[in-house]
Amino acid sequence: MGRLLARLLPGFSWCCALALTAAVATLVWFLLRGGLPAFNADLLFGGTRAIDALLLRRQVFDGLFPALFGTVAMVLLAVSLAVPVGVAAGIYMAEYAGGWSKHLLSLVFDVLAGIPSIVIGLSGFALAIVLHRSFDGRLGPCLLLSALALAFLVLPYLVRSTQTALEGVDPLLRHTALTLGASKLQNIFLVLLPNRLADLTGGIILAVGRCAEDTAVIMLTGVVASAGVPDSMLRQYEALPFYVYYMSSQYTGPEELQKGYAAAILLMIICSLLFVLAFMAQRRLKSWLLYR
Amino acid sequence: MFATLKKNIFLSLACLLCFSLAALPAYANDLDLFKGQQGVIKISGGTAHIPVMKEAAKQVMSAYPDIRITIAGGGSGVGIKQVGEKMVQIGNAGRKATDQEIEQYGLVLFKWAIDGVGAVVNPENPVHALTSTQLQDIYAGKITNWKELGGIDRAINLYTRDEASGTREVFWKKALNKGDIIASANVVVSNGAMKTAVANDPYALGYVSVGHIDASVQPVSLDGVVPSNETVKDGSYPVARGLYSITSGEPQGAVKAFIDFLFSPSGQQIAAAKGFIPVR
Amino acid sequence: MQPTTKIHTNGLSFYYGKMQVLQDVSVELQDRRITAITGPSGSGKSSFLSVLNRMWTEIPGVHLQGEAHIRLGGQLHDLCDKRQPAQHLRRKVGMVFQTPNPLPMSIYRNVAFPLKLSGCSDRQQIAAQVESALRRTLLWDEVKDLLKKDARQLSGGQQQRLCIARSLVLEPEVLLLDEPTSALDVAASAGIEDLLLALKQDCTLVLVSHYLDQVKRLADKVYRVDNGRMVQL
Amino acid sequence: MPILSRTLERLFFLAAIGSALLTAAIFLLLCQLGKPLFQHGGLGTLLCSPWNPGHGQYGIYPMIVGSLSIAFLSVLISFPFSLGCAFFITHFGPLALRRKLLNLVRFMTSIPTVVYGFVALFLLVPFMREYLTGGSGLNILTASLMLAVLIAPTMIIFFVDSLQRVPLSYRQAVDALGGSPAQQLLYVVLPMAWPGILNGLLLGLGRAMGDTLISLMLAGNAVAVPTAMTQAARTLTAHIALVMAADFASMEFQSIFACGIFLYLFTALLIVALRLVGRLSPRGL
Repeated sequence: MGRLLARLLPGFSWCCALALTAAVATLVWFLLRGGLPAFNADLLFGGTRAIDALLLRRQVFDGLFPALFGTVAMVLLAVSLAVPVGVAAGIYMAEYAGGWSKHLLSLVFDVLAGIPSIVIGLSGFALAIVLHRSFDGRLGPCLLLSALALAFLVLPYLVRSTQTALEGVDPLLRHTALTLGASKLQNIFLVLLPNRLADLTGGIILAVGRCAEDTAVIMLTGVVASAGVPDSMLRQYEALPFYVYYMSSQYTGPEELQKGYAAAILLMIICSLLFVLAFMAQRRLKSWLLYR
Repeated sequence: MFATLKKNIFLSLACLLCFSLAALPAYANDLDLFKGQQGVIKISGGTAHIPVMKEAAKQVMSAYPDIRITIAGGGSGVGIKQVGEKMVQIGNAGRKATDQEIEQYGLVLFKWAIDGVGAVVNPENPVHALTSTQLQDIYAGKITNWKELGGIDRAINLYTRDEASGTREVFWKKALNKGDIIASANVVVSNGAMKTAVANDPYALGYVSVGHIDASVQPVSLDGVVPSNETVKDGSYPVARGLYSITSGEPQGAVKAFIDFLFSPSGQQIAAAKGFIPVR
Repeated sequence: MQPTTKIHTNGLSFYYGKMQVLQDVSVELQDRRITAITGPSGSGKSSFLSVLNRMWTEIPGVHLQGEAHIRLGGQLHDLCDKRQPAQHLRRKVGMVFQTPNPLPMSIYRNVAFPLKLSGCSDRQQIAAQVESALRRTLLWDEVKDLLKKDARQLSGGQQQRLCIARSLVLEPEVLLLDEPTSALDVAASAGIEDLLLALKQDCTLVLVSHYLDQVKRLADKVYRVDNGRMVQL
Repeated sequence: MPILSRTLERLFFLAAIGSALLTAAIFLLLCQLGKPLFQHGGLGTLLCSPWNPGHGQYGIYPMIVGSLSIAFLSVLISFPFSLGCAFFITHFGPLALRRKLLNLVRFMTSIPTVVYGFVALFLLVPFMREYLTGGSGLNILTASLMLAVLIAPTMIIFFVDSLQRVPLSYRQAVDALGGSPAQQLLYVVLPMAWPGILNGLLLGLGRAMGDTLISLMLAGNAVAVPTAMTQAARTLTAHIALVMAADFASMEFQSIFACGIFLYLFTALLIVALRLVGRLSPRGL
């Protein structure tokens, strides 16, 4: 039995590796085949002039621009909400928490990281109802609410990446500034964090990617099929992943379907770029860059 | 065979016509309704309405950038509840709101088009006619193979809509005579999704707003009557319904302008172009 | 406690969790002398040093028993009291580690770093103090044209002298040295040893080392740690 | 200065405690909003009865079955497959390809879920319909297959990590005795790395259970209790998405909070299980 298994394992393992590569290749090929023909000036801006759309002078109707804008706005908002809290909590976890409170907190953050995104979205929606009822209908599902829910979704990742980055600092380096009379905070901000900036940046970029790709949270908290470019955080909005989902099930003709493909490609390009950026940040961005 | 071909040609022509109509600019004076108006109009609910809403929103927002219109689906049930809870300004429904709903929320209903709900199959499917008994039996799970209906030997892939759907409610009441819908049927979330699903599945049976029927799906005649705008209009096809836009209380400002626009020649023309029967 | 006594402990015990690392240590370290501490590795030499600059408070699970005092600027400080702020004390009690530990920044900034920590912002004064510290460690002539270079590009011996300079820039009264030459080659070690003898003029040095010949060359007083106990040789 | 630092430190503390409390608050909010449902029929009825709003039944039993079967099936498919890929990266692949495959796997984690679903809808579904499962092609098997691809990177990265953490000296010992890479893997590495592998497996299960888009797009969303892999089913997550898009203050709407609570508890139990697995090998192998 063991010998037979030992014989078969390498072959099996090759098959798996090939299948995986084939799956990804098929996916990319299929998307490109379906979506590349749609990549032209009209894809983003429809019939509107690009400059008018970019300056928000005119609304875009048959293009991806509102969805792209919505996604970017939402991600920026979500990340700027999540990063300060996440990094602060990560610092607390790494440098201040200890004993049972650290165990309990990290258990809670693990649970938070594991909660399905649709449940986070559901809570966001529930919150919207409560707000709607208590603020006389002025608040409801909107860009800000999506961003809040998404911020909460990526919070545990940020906490964890900050915590592991700080805890990974070499003990010698950790003690160096302290022996020179640095306070705990000086040590954190002048030595530990700058020294781990690459990891921190990498973690943040991955969080951005997570925000950009999520569909389940936003479909409960304010994304709609058609909204144009939102002019305030309290508006409903369009987003790329939702656009892909929407088009996949209700395209009205080959042209719309092609736009769905193109949106999928666009979303994938954005996410892979972020991924490569995170990858490079973790490898290349050396902390000394910031000391010069 | 010949009949199918003819129907297809007819449908293609109808589509072409629709496209050319949709490209027509709105009558300028109809858009004047929005002069001096601004603000946000949130619309949700009925999915049959969406193409009309999108086109109307496009025309309005192009001419008056100060007005913002957001459109979400969800189904008639969502539209009615959300407008009742004042989460949106206009709730769309493909069915009449119940008296209890109207009373509870103080709803005002505006019926701006007539629509039917027709059973549809994939264009490859040779079965083009069903009796209402057959349809009821299929949806109750008693008939499960196309062979029993004169088609090929494949299981019938049944598609239905979620409970919030007005289309489902109308189809269930008037075509299925309130018969059971088997729980194992695939559930899709909108008229658009239903059409897409049936268009992609050669063995599918679903039902969709008549306005959404185009060359990608084959309408199935019910007791000998093909669901189309003509048969719905003259009353020979029984599974008909109104398309409603609903407000909570009498509409004001931009919302009123939008409702009025739907009833204006431009609005009615959009409705016709998207395959519905205008009321005016 | 004599006025010439810089550091004094009485019945000091050092616990790491439940493990007792140092047991009933009573020593007296004189001002402007080199006191050497030897002993097998893992016997608690470094733990003793961590008491002297209160670094023990940074290590989770450590607690002390007994008395330990240090005289800084004529005032006595209790080393066993966890509540007292450690920063001010550490500016007057410098420490040099076994492995040179320049921070990942330029040479100049490394030496200026402690000044920055203590809130000094006068650029000219900082430049003057950096230069004087580097001169004291005989590093100035070697690095005066490389001040903007990354400190980690220096040789091991240079790095260690840089670290000493970094401690000296705050003009400490006590300098703790944890096997400062064991990561260096013979020539570099000799340079550091000369430097330490010169520093004795205005600084109390506590040197942990397990090179007996080095201890003989440098130390005025030698303690040996064995099984957590400290005895004078 | 001390005031500033004390404020900052207090802010760190608040951030950590606040985030933790919000996690608990989510649970309470779900319970609060789902409360009428508990009072109405009792928890048991809710978890065990079918979904048939027409007849006043709002049970989520079919969705629980759907969720569990899709999640477990996808893990079942993905586990051997991921293990094979991990072995390729740690043992069997040519050195030049190992790193490339690992990077490909990492890249896969960045592909949006909705893109996987989109491609599967137009590629995998027609294939399944015509050649494998019949029916509409929207069924448990289709969703599980795609979900298996989706969770594979998570599992592979975890497996590779735990396989590589087996000390080199042990592995070299087998090499020195003339063992093949496969023997080394079977007799030394796997017995030492299994807690890590179990850990990855549970994480994969968590991801599969929590995913919404794949099952919403590919599983058919039928409300019947599925009895075979080739039948359509609805997951708890898809149910939330579907009904959320559907209603507001009714029993239907409240039932999705029951789904939310179930998913929340499932996650929490899984995390606790992961912690226990972590205890199995304190050295972290």
